[in-house]
Amino acid sequence: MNPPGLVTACAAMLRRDLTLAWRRRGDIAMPVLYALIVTMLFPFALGPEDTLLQRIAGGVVLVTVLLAMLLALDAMFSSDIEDGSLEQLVLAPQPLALMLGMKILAHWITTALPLIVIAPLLAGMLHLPGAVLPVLLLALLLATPVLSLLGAVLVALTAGTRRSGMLLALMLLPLCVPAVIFAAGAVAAAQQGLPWQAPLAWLAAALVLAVVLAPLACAAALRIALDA
Amino acid sequence: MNPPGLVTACAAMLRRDLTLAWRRRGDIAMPVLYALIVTMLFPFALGPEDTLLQRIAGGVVLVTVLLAMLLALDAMFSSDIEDGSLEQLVLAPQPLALMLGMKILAHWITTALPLIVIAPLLAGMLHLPGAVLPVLLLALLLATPVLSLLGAVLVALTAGTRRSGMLLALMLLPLCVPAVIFAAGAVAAAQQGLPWQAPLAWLAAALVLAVVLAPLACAAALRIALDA
Amino acid sequence: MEMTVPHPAVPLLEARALGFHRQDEPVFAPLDFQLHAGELALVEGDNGSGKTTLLRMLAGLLHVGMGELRWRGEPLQRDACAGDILFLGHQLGLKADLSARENLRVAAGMHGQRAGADAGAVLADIGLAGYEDEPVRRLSAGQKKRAALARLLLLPATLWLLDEPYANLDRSGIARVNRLLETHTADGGAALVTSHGAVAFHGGEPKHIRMHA
Amino acid sequence: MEMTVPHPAVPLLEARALGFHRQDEPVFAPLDFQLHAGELALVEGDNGSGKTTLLRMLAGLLHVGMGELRWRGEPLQRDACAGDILFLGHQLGLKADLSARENLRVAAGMHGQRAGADAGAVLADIGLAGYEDEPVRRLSAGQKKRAALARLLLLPATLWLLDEPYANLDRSGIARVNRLLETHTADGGAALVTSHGAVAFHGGEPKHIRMHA
Amino acid sequence: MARWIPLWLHKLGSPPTFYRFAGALRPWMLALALLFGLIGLYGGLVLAPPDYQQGDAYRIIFIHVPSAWMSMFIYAVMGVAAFIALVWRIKLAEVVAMESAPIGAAFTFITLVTGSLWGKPMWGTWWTWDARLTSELVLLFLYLGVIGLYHAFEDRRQGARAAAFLAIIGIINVPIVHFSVNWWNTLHQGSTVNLFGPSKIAWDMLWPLLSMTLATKFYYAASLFRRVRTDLLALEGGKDWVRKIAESEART
Amino acid sequence: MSSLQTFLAMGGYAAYVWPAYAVFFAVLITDSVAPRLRRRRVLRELRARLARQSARRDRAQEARDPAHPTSSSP
Ligand code: HEM
Ligand SMILES: Nc1ncnc2c1ncn2[C@@H]1O[C@H](COP(=O)(O)OP(=O)(O)OP(=O)(O)O)[C@@H](O)[C@H]1O
Ligand SMILES: Nc1ncnc2c1ncn2[C@@H]1O[C@H](COP(=O)(O)OP(=O)(O)OP(=O)(O)O)[C@@H](O)[C@H]1O
Ligand SMILES: [Mg+2]
Ligand SMILES: [Mg+2]
Repeated sequence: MNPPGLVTACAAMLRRDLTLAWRRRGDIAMPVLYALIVTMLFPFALGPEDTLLQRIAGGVVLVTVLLAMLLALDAMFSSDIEDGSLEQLVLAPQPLALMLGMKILAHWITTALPLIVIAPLLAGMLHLPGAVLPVLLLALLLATPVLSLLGAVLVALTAGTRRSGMLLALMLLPLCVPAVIFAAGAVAAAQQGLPWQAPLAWLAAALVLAVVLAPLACAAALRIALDA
Repeated sequence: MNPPGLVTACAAMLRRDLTLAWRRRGDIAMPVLYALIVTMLFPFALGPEDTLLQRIAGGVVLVTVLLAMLLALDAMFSSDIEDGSLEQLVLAPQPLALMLGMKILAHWITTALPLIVIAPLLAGMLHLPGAVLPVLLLALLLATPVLSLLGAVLVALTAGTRRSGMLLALMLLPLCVPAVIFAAGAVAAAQQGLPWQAPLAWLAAALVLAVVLAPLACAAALRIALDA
Repeated sequence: MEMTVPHPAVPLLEARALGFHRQDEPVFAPLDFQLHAGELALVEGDNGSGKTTLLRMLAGLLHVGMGELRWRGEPLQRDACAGDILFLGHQLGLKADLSARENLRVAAGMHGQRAGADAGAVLADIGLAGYEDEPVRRLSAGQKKRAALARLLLLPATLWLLDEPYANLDRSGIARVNRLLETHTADGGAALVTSHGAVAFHGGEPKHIRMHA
Repeated sequence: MEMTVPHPAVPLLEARALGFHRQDEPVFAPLDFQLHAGELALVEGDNGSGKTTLLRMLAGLLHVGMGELRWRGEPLQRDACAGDILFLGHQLGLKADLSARENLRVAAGMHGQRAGADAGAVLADIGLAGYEDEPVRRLSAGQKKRAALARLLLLPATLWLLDEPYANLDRSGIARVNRLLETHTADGGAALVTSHGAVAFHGGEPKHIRMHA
Repeated sequence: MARWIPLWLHKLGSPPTFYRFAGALRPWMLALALLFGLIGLYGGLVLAPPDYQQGDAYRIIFIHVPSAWMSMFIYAVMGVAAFIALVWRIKLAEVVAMESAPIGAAFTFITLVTGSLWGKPMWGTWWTWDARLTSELVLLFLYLGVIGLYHAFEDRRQGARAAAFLAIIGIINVPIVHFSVNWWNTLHQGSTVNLFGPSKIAWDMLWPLLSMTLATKFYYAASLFRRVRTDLLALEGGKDWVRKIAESEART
Repeated sequence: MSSLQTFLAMGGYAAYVWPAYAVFFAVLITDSVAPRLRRRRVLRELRARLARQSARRDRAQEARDPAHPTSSSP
């Protein structure tokens, strides 16, 4: 009659969220399409000048991918709150932080990973030089989980309020800016043939911290938010 | 015992949606903040070179505003579907197209108008020349209602599905592209000192057509989508 | 209250071999029934037998899949009778951010209101005195249900389609709904009600419509 | 089934002057009650009297505002008794895109499952045979409720907190819940149930907890 | 249903009749497609001389242009079927419209890829944001939107109606694709083949092109018939004629 | 043999012409295979549905005979 082990519970959680995402695969593809659209609109808005596009390619891809992720962030807990599954999760005899960590992981897999996969395509559409691509991908691989983790904390905090989008955006801005600065710094350095490792190292350090602390903060925030 | 007149019904509808938006003013501010964030991230992502920023300013502001609108589009009917108010609207003894027209108007007022109001600020952040600003605003005033109207039709079509975001994005893309092309064409022409009236005239024509046809199409689409 | 309104010859609503298909399977066996002014019909059946489906079809939310619906003797035209039919489903159709009073006002703006009725009085009547201006999200389950039921008192309509109006209500709420149905039928209205019990109707013998999957 | 489990001296759950405040106003008058293993308590009160609030507080979703809660004689520690308490509220906690079986599997992954229980059998038992693999969104209101109630059969727990478990169920569903409660209390479990009628408990006299606003 | 629809058409619109009709016609369509395809390919790849400007690269024309035409033709067919489906709620029209979409999308995709492959040696780039290229891409998105919307609904007939609605809205894009080269000056070349006047293309190159065009038309008919038959089985699952087929195929 | 080689070389444009033809055939073959597989799946699902339906009907029959007396509702 003891509750099942952590591994079973984590697997159940992860599997649930991935199944749900698969059932609604239309929604997973949303950020991807959104990123594609944005990238396609740029040549129209700026005129199809290759040199100009190439100059801004790295930055545009980064901003687009991060924004597409922000889009999906808001929905991380909302459906679970509406149908009462989040309450059930809070009441389950399992460490909430760990369960939330799994939810965040599932969210990253379903939103950030597809974006990273199509990033080369986006970069290609804007004629980014091929040599810069690995750096761009590395930057994305480090920056997106940071965003997912910190975003989850903020989403949890705003969960009890009527999902005030403004609040979320306001609080995320200070988080986005450093991520974009470091990531874009690395890409720009690579594009100019300079060393690009330092900014990425900073991002990696932030990621390690976030992986440890964010789920705990998220659990605490959620308990506060639901209590009304 | 006759149903109330059209004016009363329209007023009730408009007032309802505006009140709701006001109660959730946090959410109205969301697209605005989103646009601000995107515009702020660009200098970080591209490096603060004035000439480059100036060159892309018009295009970036346009794309940003339209994307911010797209973000909010998805939510146009979703809460009404979830709580059953849309059913009640469909069953009300009033012309559905007109009522939907009011909803679209309310949506435009609460999402596009604030964006247009802050557009000068966005343009300023990217050093757009002041002389181009009126053209930019005019282009936005014409392009945003077209997007709201046509977007509403598509949102209505996807209303019966599990709100598949991807589909919406997919279907919206073909609509965005011409709007962006014409609007950006006008802005670019103005920036180069060329005549910019022709593309805006096309947009205006599209707007007139959309105002007449879109609510009807929206009503038809909604009836199809809810019938399950 | 053993008073019965004499049936006019033409039924208000008539169903002939009515059916609905989902994925080409019939949801329930074909139905034939007549509902006259002043009558109450109870739709009965197990969970999943198609009661909600039937009501939604009658309301016009689902297309009639099979058979025919007649309204006052003629084939039913949605536009002609929209204001005459009031539907209340599992989803209450209340905006959670508006108060009960504001929700009622919107409904009245669409449907018009009964002569002499007024949102505040109606809410007090249904048992929400003191809660008129709370946002609906802060009401308890039964209070929400009452806020939705207040539409019945405020809006003019001949035919009520009520899907489990008693769920979540306390005893006094259930009694109130029963009295509502009595006065409505006594005034020449008609109602179709689904329920798993709780009906105690004193205005004559209600019709029974049994659903079979 | 007139069988009664003798009360052990220490109550499973005990409330002492329990209260909850919203906007600095008490939602209900302070409550004192004891619930022993093998007992069923009915929480009664009008709409808005605070039944849901009480159950959510007992479940640990709301913070205890006033007074004290004791679990097996000691101050209640959430982490220690999380797996022992099962809560079922107005919101069913089912994912609409998953089937009833998948929903149960997730719950079992978190809570574990009773020895010998199995999702398919449990669903058939609760009356959803043939609907195990339909997405929950396609079930009728009563079928959804049954899918949520299936958790009671599958998951191990000592105390059940059920908020209007009878709403939307048909007569056979109501009877099934009553039998569930009987076997659960006979097995030494306990339950707190809110309801506006429909309880027919044959396992001894249920406790009554009356709520006053 | 309108009374003026001739009886035979009305009868053909009944699923079991059309199922049999399509089953009988399909092999012939496929055979014709193969025949004209082989003739066209032989004529285009072997017999036709190299172009004096483009060399052998122009041989992409024999698949690019027929596919491009099909991408628009199928959309038009889909639009007409969609209109009929919406107005008269004829099940067969719904199915024809919805099953045309994937075939149209396939041809659109071929057009885009072969155009790209042709553009690299001719224009020096795989892709530019030119009016015809963009509108063709939009056409692909429209097809995908129709397919996606169709499958997004739980109820297939409802999905078909919603998607039919979208297909009708999107039909304005077809003239844009065709006339884009006239309305905006673009990289892509204008009309060279003219059905009603002298074509600006040598006969040696023209006849294989026309043969391939016929082949793609017949292929479309064959593929459509096969798809419609499958869809009818899925849609009419409750009917006896389908059950019979299901049982008879279970035995074999 | 050399004529075949020149044919395959496509005047130096082989890298563009042959992939184009390959895509053409690959896409059309996929297009014609997909409905074949779907037809098989549809028929399989149909048979499963028929089986399920009869199971449901049996269950409904079973549920009709009263099992436990219910005393309920005011
Ligand atoms: C991705 C790139 C391309 C796309 C999307 C594309 C699309 C199209 C479309 C849609 C048509 C049919 C137009 C109509 O009949 O209305 C067409 C026709 C044609 N295309 Fe392309 N094309 C592309 C690249 C090219 C290239 C690179 C060439 C040759 C240099 C080319 C040569 C032709 C020719 C000769 C026709 C026939 C025109 C006529 O007779 O009407 N295309 N293309
Ligand atoms: N989220 C909330 N915020 C503020 N007030 C609330 C909230 N939920 C409920 N209330 C109020 O608290 C009181 C008790 O509500 P509760 O939901 O506990 O009642 P209940 O006894 O469960 O009623 P019912 O029988 O209708 O379900 C009610 O007066 C209600 O208006
Ligand atoms: N949206 C839907 N899609 C597919 N099937 C559905 C849908 N809604 C209901 N069903 C199915 O149709 C049948 C009838 O459902 P309906 O909701 O009409 O039942 P009901 O009689 O109202 O039941 P309850 O008493 O539980 O409310 C059920 O078998 C259900 O599973
Ligand atoms: Mg129901
Ligand atoms: Mg309650």
